Amino acid sequence: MLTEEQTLLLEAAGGFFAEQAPVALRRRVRDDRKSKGVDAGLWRAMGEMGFAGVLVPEADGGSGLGPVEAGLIALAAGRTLAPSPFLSSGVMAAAALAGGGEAERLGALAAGEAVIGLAVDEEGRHAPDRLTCQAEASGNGCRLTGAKTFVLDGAAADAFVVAAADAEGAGLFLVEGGADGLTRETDVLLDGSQSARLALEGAPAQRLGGADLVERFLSLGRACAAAEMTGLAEGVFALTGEHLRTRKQFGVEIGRFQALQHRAAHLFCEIELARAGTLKALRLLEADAADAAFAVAAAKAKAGQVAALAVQEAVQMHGGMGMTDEADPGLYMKRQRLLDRLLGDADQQRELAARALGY
Amino acid sequence: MLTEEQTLLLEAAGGFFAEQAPVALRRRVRDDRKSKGVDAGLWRAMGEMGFAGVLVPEADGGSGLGPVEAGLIALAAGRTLAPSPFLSSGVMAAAALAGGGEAERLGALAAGEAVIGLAVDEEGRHAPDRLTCQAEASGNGCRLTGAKTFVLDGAAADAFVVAAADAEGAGLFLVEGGADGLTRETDVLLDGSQSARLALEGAPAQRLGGADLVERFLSLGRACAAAEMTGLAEGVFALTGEHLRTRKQFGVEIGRFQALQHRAAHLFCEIELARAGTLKALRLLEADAADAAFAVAAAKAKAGQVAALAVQEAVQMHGGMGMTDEADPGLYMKRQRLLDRLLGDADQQRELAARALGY
Amino acid sequence: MIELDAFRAETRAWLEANCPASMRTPVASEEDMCWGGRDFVFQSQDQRLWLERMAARGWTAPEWPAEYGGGGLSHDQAQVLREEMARIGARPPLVSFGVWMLGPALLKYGTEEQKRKFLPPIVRGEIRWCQGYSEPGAGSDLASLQTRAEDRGDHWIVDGQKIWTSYADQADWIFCLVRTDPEAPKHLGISFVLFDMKTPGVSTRPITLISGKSPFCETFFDGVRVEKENLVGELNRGWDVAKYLLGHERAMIGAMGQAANARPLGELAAERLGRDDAGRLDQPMLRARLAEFDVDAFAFDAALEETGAALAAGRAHPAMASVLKYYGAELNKRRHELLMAAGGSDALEWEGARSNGGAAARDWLRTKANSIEGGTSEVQLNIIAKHLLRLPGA
Amino acid sequence: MIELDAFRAETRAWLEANCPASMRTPVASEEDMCWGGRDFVFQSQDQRLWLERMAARGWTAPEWPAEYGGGGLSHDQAQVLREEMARIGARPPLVSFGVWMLGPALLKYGTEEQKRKFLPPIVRGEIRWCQGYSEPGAGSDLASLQTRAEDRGDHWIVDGQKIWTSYADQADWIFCLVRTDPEAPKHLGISFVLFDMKTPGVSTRPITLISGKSPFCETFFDGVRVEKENLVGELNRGWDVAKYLLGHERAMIGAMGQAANARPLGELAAERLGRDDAGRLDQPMLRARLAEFDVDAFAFDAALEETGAALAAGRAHPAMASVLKYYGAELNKRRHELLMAAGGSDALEWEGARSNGGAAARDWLRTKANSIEGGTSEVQLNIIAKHLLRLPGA
Repeated sequence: MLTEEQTLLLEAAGGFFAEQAPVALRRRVRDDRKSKGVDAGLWRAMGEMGFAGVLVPEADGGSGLGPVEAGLIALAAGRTLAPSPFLSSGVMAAAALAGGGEAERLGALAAGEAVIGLAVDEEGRHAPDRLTCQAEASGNGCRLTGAKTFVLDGAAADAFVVAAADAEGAGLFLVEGGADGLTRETDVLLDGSQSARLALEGAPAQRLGGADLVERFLSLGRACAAAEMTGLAEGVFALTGEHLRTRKQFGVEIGRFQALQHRAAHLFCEIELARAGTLKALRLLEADAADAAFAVAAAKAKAGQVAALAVQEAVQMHGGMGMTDEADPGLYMKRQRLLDRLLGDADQQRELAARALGY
Repeated sequence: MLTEEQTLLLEAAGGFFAEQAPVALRRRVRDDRKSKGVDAGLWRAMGEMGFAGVLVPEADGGSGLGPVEAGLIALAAGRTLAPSPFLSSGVMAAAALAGGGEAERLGALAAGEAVIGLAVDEEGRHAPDRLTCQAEASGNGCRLTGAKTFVLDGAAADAFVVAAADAEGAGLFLVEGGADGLTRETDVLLDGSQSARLALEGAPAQRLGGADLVERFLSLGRACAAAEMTGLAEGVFALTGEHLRTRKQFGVEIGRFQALQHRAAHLFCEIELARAGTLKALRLLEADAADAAFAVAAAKAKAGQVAALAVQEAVQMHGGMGMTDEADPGLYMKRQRLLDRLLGDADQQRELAARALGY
Repeated sequence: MIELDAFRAETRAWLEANCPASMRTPVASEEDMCWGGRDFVFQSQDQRLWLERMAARGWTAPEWPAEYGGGGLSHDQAQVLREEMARIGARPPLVSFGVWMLGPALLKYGTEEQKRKFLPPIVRGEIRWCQGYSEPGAGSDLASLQTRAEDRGDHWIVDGQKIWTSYADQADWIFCLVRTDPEAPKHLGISFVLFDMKTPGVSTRPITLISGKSPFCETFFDGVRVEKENLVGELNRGWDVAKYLLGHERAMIGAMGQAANARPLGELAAERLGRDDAGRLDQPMLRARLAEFDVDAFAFDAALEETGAALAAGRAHPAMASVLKYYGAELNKRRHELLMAAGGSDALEWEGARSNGGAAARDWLRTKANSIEGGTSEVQLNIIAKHLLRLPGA
Repeated sequence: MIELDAFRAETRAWLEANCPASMRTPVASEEDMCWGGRDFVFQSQDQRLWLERMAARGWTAPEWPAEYGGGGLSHDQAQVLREEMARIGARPPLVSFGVWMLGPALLKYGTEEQKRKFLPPIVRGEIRWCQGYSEPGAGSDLASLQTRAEDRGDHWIVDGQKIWTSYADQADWIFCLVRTDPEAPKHLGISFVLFDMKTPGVSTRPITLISGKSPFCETFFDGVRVEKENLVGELNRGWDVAKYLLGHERAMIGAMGQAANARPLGELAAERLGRDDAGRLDQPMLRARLAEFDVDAFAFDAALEETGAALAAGRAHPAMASVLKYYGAELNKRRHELLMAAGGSDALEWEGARSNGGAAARDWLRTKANSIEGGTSEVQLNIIAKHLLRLPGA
């Protein structure tokens, strides 16, 4: 169970996002192309609340908390589809930069002022064990050559954490947004966020760490994506429940139809499991446990599957209204699709889980 | 759609099995261990009806019909779980012996007097592309060495069709039940049928054909197993429907509960698909079409999945009574499990289907 | 059979000679479809020519009687025509609610005069129709509809509002359910009428869907005059016409579950996501889901052939259309879930030429309506439980 | 925490010293379980010793108050005890419906005298209990029960019939729902009473299940005398006791979804069916289903920990027990479906030493009751819809 502090954090975050980032905010960000897919004001407010810097050490201006707390913030953000760069910057970039030597940037992250894009995938695929982007040592730093796609929050980013291979294997590198040899093209995605495609031709970069860091960074990102999907499932399920209790058809509330009751009850159970699995994975990550890799993969697979069911049931149970752009279920459906795909979809997570279990 | 003759055949077979082989007959055969898992009287009656010899040429005393007709008989037999060796002997052995030179035995098959066991699997696995049983030429015939498990109708069999590898690859061989070098042990299986495990140590055998025959023989067996499972699903669904319409709980018929209605309606659709898919596969087999291999694998996978759902829903919807040995749903559940496993279960059929589609 | 072979040879020759090359390429987007109608702008001269040639033979409605402009073909001949068109990849010359839905209802319930007046322009693609069934707040519950037709002797005055009227903003005429007897119990007192969308008092407003597109409209009627000669079927028995027509709509939507000539999903996925050393799609879990889908799609196609033919021949229970509608809609949704998975992160794009305007994502979202439009999946299951399973109280 | 560490050290030492080696091997079959009771025949001296030693500390019911023979442990201490027992693979010293079900009901609803009389023999495994709830024809509909208790002053005379009474033929006493007011509406007028199965007029008949086993009985009451002092809770309010107790039963059955210390299914499957060159289970489609299962089992175990603890602490809605019961039952059924698939054709055997008497098939069939016993899955979903989702009319 959550500690008392964690319960309070979740409540605070829930209240914050409900008030500061209702679903309407994502809609606004989506419709305002100049937003670059994130709400800068929200991100700064998250800085003030200590959410943006949840993983940043206190010495660098952050909250100095751990994976569970980061997951709880992601979960609360998922409920209202808050359009912040929390996953890319607050979670993954913070983890990547944790090695040190980047106090100033960590401070900017914690303040909700910096946005750092996430450059892992290549050619539309998440395959971090087969990176084609190459790093070569050069003077004090190194230079990167290759191409990246689906760079999360890539339109708004000031800099990028880039996964690339060097002589030692996979590693993480920091590349400034304005670096020589870096070309960025942006894409509007289905949920209104804006990603980038990067072409790197000997772009100067700073090495942040090797395979161990990549592993930790990916695990943390996956676990927090699972948390955001769990919150997303909770949020859209709340809409569906309200609809079932109030919408009338054939003269009665549609929630009286037993077939819908059973489907809703089953979905409720699934969401309970997704939440419990995600929290367990976050705790095992925090404890650096041996079975954390399996748990994270299983948690993201479960949250992805459950959130997919939640958005599908939401649209279906809302009937024709659920299909309209002015209703919210569709926004949840789009965001869910992106989160499931991020860092490997449920199919890929199940594959990782099976391998972790040795079969 | 079925031709007029086929429709008449299905009706005749349906009437025959309902009358001559109601579910009670399987129960009796199961409880009478001396039956060796088949009802000899039923098999002879099937001979008289022309069912046992459906695939045997008219010249050899059979009906000289094709895969679709064989499938329709299997389908009708499935509805009441008729305890005959139709699949092993009427379908697969008849196909294996079709090469000719076995007029007398074909005549006995067509008369419902011969039972021929089906020896394909080894070590509890269906892997006909990795046979360890070996055939060596010897005089006019050859000799087999190896071991077979899950030999369908192996307790009652007078002879066996054995899949084994020789210099040319996979082939089918006929081994007499009393052959030297053959040891048979029998197993009672969950559905009351009795299979055998065979140990072959240079047992004399007659070669029936090579890889092409193996392929045709397996396809025909799989398609007819799919047909029997489709019939089984129809049969158990009829019980469930009757139960839903008559059994009362909380003061009303349980079929009034919408959650059960929707599940039953979904299952009805699935059974429609299983039947249509099975018939299509049988027709493509008959036409020797290029996509028959995919169709047969898909049909057996579909029928297996649908029949599994049908028996599970039957037991669940029958409630506690469904769990008792005296009620029929459990018998359907046990037989379904055997048919699904026979010649490769739904998982293996899906694998074959994916390969046939080139991915 | 010999006659049919001769028909096939003739048809093949005619199609070879008359189907323009550009009409033998796949329909890439909605813009490639020919909807016809008074205001339709042909995309190309070939598109116009192809419609005119096919319409001249009545082959835009192959099985309708020739006296009403149809092709007068038997079911088997029509099947041959479909096969021969598929063989050369010919596009449908006309996409038409008139052909799919109104026509069959008129053939069954229309007066001789109505058939002569309305059917030939449908065959020729001159009049584009839309359907006015659903109303706001009613959803699946058609019987509760409130659009009211007031009797004024030789005409009615219609007031009310419809929703989910597909392409109402581009349609010329509407077939519409209106309440002609406000006192009658729910299913009674409803009539099926036709009127021109240019009649004063008719207005439309497109509804933007989650796919970002607006194929549907809200449609408003404010004192619209409808002539009584445009009543189809009996007064206050429009429900019968509507039900008959819904059966046709269902069979059509159900057929979406069938992927005619589509490339196997597994091949598409392997192209994008790679293959392993054994030549298998490199994502084993996705591969397993694809195989489950392909098995179901195979069985569904078989059921569509089998039951579709029986339905057309009147040899299947009409409620079997609900089986096809239900399963086809769910299957099509699954297909697009898998297409999204196979598409990798590129399939998340929403704009731009690279992704053809976010086509993958938008098509995926569009399919979510399949299980809502034309009667929800829940309604189909209710129908199956009642009419095919005869469950009590269903 | 320091106290808990000390408790752990003590417990570990005590278990090491007192748990016989033969009681540290896995429970292979029902015969290995110690059910206790007047007529119980211990399988071995070790089995008897292990029960006696644990019972002497009250550790057969660790969280019950010491004054009634229980262990008097806190929830955290009991958790430590479970962990330490699991560490050495210690068998449960006692399998008991008295501990799992009746005890908690008595602790909440029993009189002081009832607690003193009934709880200590349960802890010591001296009296084996069975449960008399379901009746023929009633199934999930407990409120319609018809077993009738006629008031005779200081006692009742009970007539009627129960079904699904687990191990009634081996039980010493029964806790039983009887109708004490035939006039009251359904849920009212029912009382919760206890009586000895040796009372004249009680008889039982085993029910053979599809697994070929008979853990259940039909139980008949013909003029059975029941003392009024053996009424638990208020007269005519037995429903409250029953509901409370069902919650406990549900949590227990739900826990079956958890595979404590079980070998991963994928490993078992790979052993029997082989691995490919990359070391993966050689059947890709089964492997995909196993991965889906393992993901769900992981999440369920986590929910069981989280919600189980909250339920025990009274910090979760009681209906959350239905979530665990529903999901756990369905998951356990899936586990055995997969075990059957992984078992190849050997798993089809029904008899003989090779297959341990057809254990795989029989265990698989037995699990099909999980979603029926203790309230069907449908009943659990109704409860969730009503109490957790507050849906109208649920």
